[in-house]
Amino acid sequence: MTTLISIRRLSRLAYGGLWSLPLPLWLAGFFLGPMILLIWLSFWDVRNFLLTPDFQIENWQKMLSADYFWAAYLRTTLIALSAAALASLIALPCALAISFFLGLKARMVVLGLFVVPFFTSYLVRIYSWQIYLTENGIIMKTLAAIGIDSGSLLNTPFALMIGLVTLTLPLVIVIQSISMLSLDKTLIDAAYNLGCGPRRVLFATVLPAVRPGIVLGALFAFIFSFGDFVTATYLGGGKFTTLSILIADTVKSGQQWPRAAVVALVMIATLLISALGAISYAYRRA
Amino acid sequence: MVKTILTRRALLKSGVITAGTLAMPSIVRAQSVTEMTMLAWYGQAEPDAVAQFEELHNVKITPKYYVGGEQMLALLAQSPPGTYDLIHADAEYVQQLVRANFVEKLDPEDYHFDDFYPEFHKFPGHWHNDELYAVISRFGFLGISHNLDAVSVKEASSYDMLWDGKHKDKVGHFDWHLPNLGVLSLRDGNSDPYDIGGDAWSKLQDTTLSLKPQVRGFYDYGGVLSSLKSGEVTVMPGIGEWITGVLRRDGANVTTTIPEQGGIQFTESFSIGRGSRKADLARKFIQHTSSPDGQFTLANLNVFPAIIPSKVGWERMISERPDDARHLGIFKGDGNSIDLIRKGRIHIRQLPVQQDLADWNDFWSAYKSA
Amino acid sequence: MNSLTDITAARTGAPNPGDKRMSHAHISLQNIHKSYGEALAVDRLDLDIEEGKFIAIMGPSGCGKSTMLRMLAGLEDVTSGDIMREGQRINDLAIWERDMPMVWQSLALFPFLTVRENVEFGLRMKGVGGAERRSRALEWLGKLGLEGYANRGIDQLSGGQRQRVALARCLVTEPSVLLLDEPLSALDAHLSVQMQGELKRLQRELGITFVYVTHSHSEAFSMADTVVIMNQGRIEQAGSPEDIYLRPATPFVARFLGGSSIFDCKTRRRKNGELTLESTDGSFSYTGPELVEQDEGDEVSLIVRADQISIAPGAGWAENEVSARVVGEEFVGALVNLRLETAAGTPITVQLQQRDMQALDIEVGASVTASWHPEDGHIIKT
Amino acid sequence: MRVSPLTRRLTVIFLGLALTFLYAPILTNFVFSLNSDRFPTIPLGDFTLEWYRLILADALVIDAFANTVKIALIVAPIATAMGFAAAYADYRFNFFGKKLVLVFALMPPLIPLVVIGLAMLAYLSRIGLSGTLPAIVVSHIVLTSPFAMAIIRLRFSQIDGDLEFAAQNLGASNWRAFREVIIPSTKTSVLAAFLLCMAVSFDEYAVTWFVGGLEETSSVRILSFLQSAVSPRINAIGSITFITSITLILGAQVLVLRRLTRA
Repeated sequence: MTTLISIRRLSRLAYGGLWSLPLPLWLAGFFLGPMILLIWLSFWDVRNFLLTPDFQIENWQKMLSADYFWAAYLRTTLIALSAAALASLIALPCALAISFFLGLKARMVVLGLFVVPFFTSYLVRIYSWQIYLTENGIIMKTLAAIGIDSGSLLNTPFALMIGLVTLTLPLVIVIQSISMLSLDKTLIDAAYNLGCGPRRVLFATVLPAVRPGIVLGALFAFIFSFGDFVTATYLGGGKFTTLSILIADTVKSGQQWPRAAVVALVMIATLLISALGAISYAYRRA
Repeated sequence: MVKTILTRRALLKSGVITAGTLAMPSIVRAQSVTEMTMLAWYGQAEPDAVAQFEELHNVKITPKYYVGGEQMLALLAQSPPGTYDLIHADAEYVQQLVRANFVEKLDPEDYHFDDFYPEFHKFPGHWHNDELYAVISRFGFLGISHNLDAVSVKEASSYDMLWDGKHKDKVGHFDWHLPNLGVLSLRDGNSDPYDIGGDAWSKLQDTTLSLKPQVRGFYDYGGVLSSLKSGEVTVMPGIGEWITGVLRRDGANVTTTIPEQGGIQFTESFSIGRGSRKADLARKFIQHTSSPDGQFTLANLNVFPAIIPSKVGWERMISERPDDARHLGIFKGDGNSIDLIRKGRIHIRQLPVQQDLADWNDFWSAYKSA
Repeated sequence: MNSLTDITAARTGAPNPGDKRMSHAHISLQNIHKSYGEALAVDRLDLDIEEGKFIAIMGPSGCGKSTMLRMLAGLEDVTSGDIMREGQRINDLAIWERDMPMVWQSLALFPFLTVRENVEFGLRMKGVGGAERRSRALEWLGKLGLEGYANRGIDQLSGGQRQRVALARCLVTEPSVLLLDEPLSALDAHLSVQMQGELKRLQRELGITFVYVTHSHSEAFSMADTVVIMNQGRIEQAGSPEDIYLRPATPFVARFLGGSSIFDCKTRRRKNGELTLESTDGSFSYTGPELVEQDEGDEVSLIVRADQISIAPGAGWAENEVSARVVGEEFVGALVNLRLETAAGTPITVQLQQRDMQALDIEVGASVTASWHPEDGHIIKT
Repeated sequence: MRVSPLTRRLTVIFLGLALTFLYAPILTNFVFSLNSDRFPTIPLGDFTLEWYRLILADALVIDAFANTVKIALIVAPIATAMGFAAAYADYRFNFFGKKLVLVFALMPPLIPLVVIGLAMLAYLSRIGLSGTLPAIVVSHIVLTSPFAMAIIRLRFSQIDGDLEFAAQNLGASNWRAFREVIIPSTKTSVLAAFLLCMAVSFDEYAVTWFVGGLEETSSVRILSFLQSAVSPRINAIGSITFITSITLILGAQVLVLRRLTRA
C-alpha cells in the first residue's frame, strides 16, 4: 500500500519537476552567477584604471548622491512611461481590428506583417529613421513642399517617441492580439444580448477581459524603453541622457564599471518592482 | 590559486584542441592558412588593410572590433591570455594595457623606426620604463571640422567662432569628453590642455557650459558623419580629417581646420597581446605596418584616412595621392603636419593630469543634460 | 413536497468493519480526512452511495462538498481514509483510471474541438475505433436533442446546448457513476428547471449512480434519491428528501433549509406523559412523534415549519402561543412568507395564503400571536 | 464585434497606418541600400548593387550571418521549450517558492544589456565558456526564455483551468491530456514565443559582443559598421535580413493557412 502511494506520488513529482525545473535550473546555472558578479562588481574599486575586487560602498554613495543620476533616472522613467502609454494606445485599435474585424486569413497575414519588423535589426530601423527626421530629411522636405517650414526633428522628444514606438509597437500589438483572440466570443454576444452598445461592450466587456494582455504589453514596452540605448543615441542625439547612456558614459570615465553596475542595479530594481506591480495588477481578479 | 588557474588554462587549451579536431573543415583550413586574431577599432582588418599581408604570409586575420577603449580593456580582462594576437589601440589606452600586463614587450630593432620622423622614435605613450610596448601606426589632428558652405577656413581659424550667433543650434559634439574639453582648453589659452590647475579647470567648465546654447546634439561616429553630411550641424570642435576625409570621399564640401590656438593629436598603434601563440607572425605584421608599403596603405584606409609617421610613406603619398595628402597635411613646406607639431600647435590627447578622469567625465555628463 | 417513494437512507456514523464487506454500497467513503496544511476541508467523513441512486450533496460554500467530489474523481488526494468502489480501494488510482466522468461547473468543454469531437473524446481515450466512436457520439447527441450540431464549434452553442454537450461527453462512455459539480449554476432559472427534469429522467433511464453537488435546495430536493447535507467538512444529515424536510437532524439542517422557526428549550415531563418545553419565549406543550424519546431536563431545539404556524391578531386561540412583531413580508406567488420576531428576539417564519393575509389585514410592525398544535413540530436534542 | 461599418473601416485604416509606420524605415532602408551615396541623404545618388556586392564578398559578414541563423535556430527552440515549461508549471502546479522562482525567471530582460554583457563574460570565462558560439547560445537562452514564458503564460491565463483535468477525467493520462488539451490550446502563443525568441536573438548585440569573442552575429557586425564605418552596407545587410525573415514567416503562414483550409 505505502509503496503504491510513493510510486504514484513519485511519478506525479517527476511530471511536475519535469516542467518546473528546466528554466530555474538554467537560470541558476547561467544567470544567477552573472547577477552575483554584477552585484559584487558594484563594490569593486578602480585603481589605475584597473578593476580591483574590493568591498567598498563608495560607488553607491557617489552615484546615489549625484544630481545627474537622479535627473537621468527621472528622465528615463518619464520617457519610458510615455513610450509605453503611446505604444499601448496605438496598439489597441490595431489589436481590435486584427482580432475582430479581419478574417482568419487576413488576420494571420497581418499578424505576420507585425512580426517581421522584429527581424530587421532594430539598429538598422532606427538608423533609417534618421533620414526621415534629419535636417533636409524626408519629413522636412515634404512639409516644405506644402509650405510648412519645420526644423530638423532629430534630437527632439518626438524623435525619441518615434524610435521607441518602432521598438515596442509590434510586441505590444502581438501581445494584445493574443489576448483578444483567446477571448470567449460568447461574452461579447452576451453583452450585446443584454442591450449594450458597441462602446459599452468595448469598455465594460472586452477591455476588462483582456486586461492582462494590455498590462503585459505596456509592461514590456516600458521595460524595453527603459533600458533602450539605441534610440536615445541615434534619434535623441545624446541630448537626453537616459540611464543606459549614463552607464556608457560612466564606463568612459576610466573603467568605472563598478559605478555603471550601480546604475544597472538601480535600473534592475526599478524594473523588477514595476514588473511585479504590473503583473499582480494584470492578474488581479476584477 | 595560481596552480588551479594554470590547470584551468591547460584544460581550456586542450578543450580548444579537441574542438579544433572535431571541426573537420577548420583543420583543412588550418593546414593551408594560419589564423591570427586582432582586437581593433573597426576597419583595421578589412581587406584593404590586411589583404597584402595575408597573401604574403599565407595568413588569415580574424578581427574583433571594439567601439571604445573601455570595452576593449574590459574584454581583455575577462578573456584568457593569448586570445588576441594583435591589439590595436589609441595611445591613451596603451599605458593602461601596459599597466594591466595585457601586452608583450617589443624590440625596437624589429621595426622601421629609421623611416619615421624623429618625433615618433620614442613616442611617450608607447614606452614604459624605457621599454617599447606599441608601435605607432598612424595619427591625426583634431581641430574644427566644418561645412565649407557655411564656415570658411579663415573663419575656422579660431575656436571663438563656435560662439557666433549665426551658428546657433548648428554646433555638434562628438560624444567624448577628452577631445572636446581638450580643444576648448586650448581656446582658454592653456599651453598644455590636459595639464591644468584648479582655476583653469573651473574656467574650462564655464567656457564649455557657455557653448551649450549653440549645441545641436552629441553624436557617436555614425551620427557625426550623417549630421555633418545632412547639414544638421555645420561645425564640430574636437574632430578632424578622420571624419571630414571620409565625408569628402562621398562628395561633401567639408574640411578640418586647425585653429590658431592649436589642435589635439590622436595616435593609433599596434601591440602584441600577452600570451600570443603567434607572436612571430604578429611581429611580422607590425613590421609590415611600419614599412613604406604598410604606411602608404594605412594612410588611405577605407575606414578613414590618417597621417603616417613614416617619411618614406609621405613621399609615396605626395607623388601618388597628392590631393588626399594635401588635406591630411602631408606636403612639403610650411604648415604641414610635422611642421605644426614642431611649432607646438599640436598637443597629444591624453588623460587629465591634475584632475581625476571621473571628474572630467562627470562634468561632461552634466554638460550634456544641462 | 415530492412524490418520491424510493427512499434510501445512507448510513451515517462510524462504519462497522463487520458489515463493510456485506455492504451493497457502490461507492463508499470511509473515515475520509482532508486537510490543506492547517485548514481542515473534510473531517472524518463516512458515506455509502448505493448503485443506481441519485445522490445530491449540498451545504454552504466551503462546507467541503466540492472537495469531496474532487476526491472521488481523483483531483484531490485524501489525507487519510479510504475511498472504496465495489469493495476495491481506489485512493491510489490516477484520475484517468477512475472512470467516473464529471460534468464541470465550468463545463470544461474543449473549445478547439467540434461538438462531435468533444463527445468522442472519452471514447478516443479508451481506444474505441473511429467509426464506432462517430456513431455512438451521434447517437448521444441525438438523445440529447443536439442532432445537427455535431460539426459546430463550442462557441456557436447556447448555454443550454453546451450543458447537453457536457452531459453527452460523459454519458457516451457508458459509465456506472456520473459526477456533477454544480452543473446548472450558470443557467437561468427557466432552463435550470427544464434541465433538472431531464437529468432526473436520464438518471432513471440509465440506472447509473449520479453524485450531484449543488448549493441549490430546489435542485437537490427535486432530483435526488438521497440528499446529503454537509457543514464544516462533516455530514450533518443524509437521508431521503422527505426525511430531511420533515425531520431535520440538527438545528443547522433546519436553519440551512430555511422556512422553520427554531426554539431552544429545556424539557419537562408531566405526569400524563405529555412534554412541556420551557423556552425564553414561554412554555410549549408537545405531543408529536419524538415524545417518547425525551427525558426530563434535556436541552432540545423545537423546530416548527412555517406551514404549521398560524397567526391571529390576539392571544387565546391555541395551546402553543407566542406573541411577536411582524418585521417583514415576502410574496411568493399565492403565498406570503411573514417574518416575525418575539420579544426575546427569536425569529419566526410563517407561511400564509395571500387571501388569509388580506383577511388578517396586518402590516409590518403589527403585534400578532403565532400559534401551532402540540402534535406539530420536531424535536432535536442539542 | 458588431460596430458600424464606418468605425470598422476607420479602425482598419488605422491598422494600415500603423503598419505603414513600422515599414517606413524598412522601405527607406531598401532604397538606400541601392543608392550609390555612402551617406543617406536626399536627393538620391545613382542606382547601384555595389553595397550588396561588397557584403556578399565580405567573409566576415557571411560568417556573421551564418552564425546569427545558427544561433537563433538553436536558441529559439530551447528558450521556447523552457519558457513553455515554466509557464505551464506556473499554471498547473503549486510548489514551495513558486513566486520567488517566477520573479527570478522574469529578471533577465530587465537587466541593462550594456552591463550584463560584462558580467556574463566574467562568469562564462570563469566556467571556461567564453568566446565561443555556445557562450552566445547560453546567454541568448537566458535573455529570451523569459519572453517566451511571459507570452505563453498570458495564453495559459485564459485557458479554463479545468480543461486538462476534464481530459484526464475522461481517461487521458497526464501526457495524453497534455497532448490533447494543452498543445492545441497554446500552439499559437508557442509560435509567437518562438518567433519572438528568434527575433530577440537576431537583434541582441551588447551581450553577444562581450561573450562571443571572435564569433560575431550580424547585429554585432551592424553595430560595428554603425559605430565606425557608416555605409549603405548596413542597409544592405538589413534588407537581406528583412527579405529572409519575411519569406520565412509569411511562408510558414501560407503553410499553416493551407493546412487550415484543407482541414
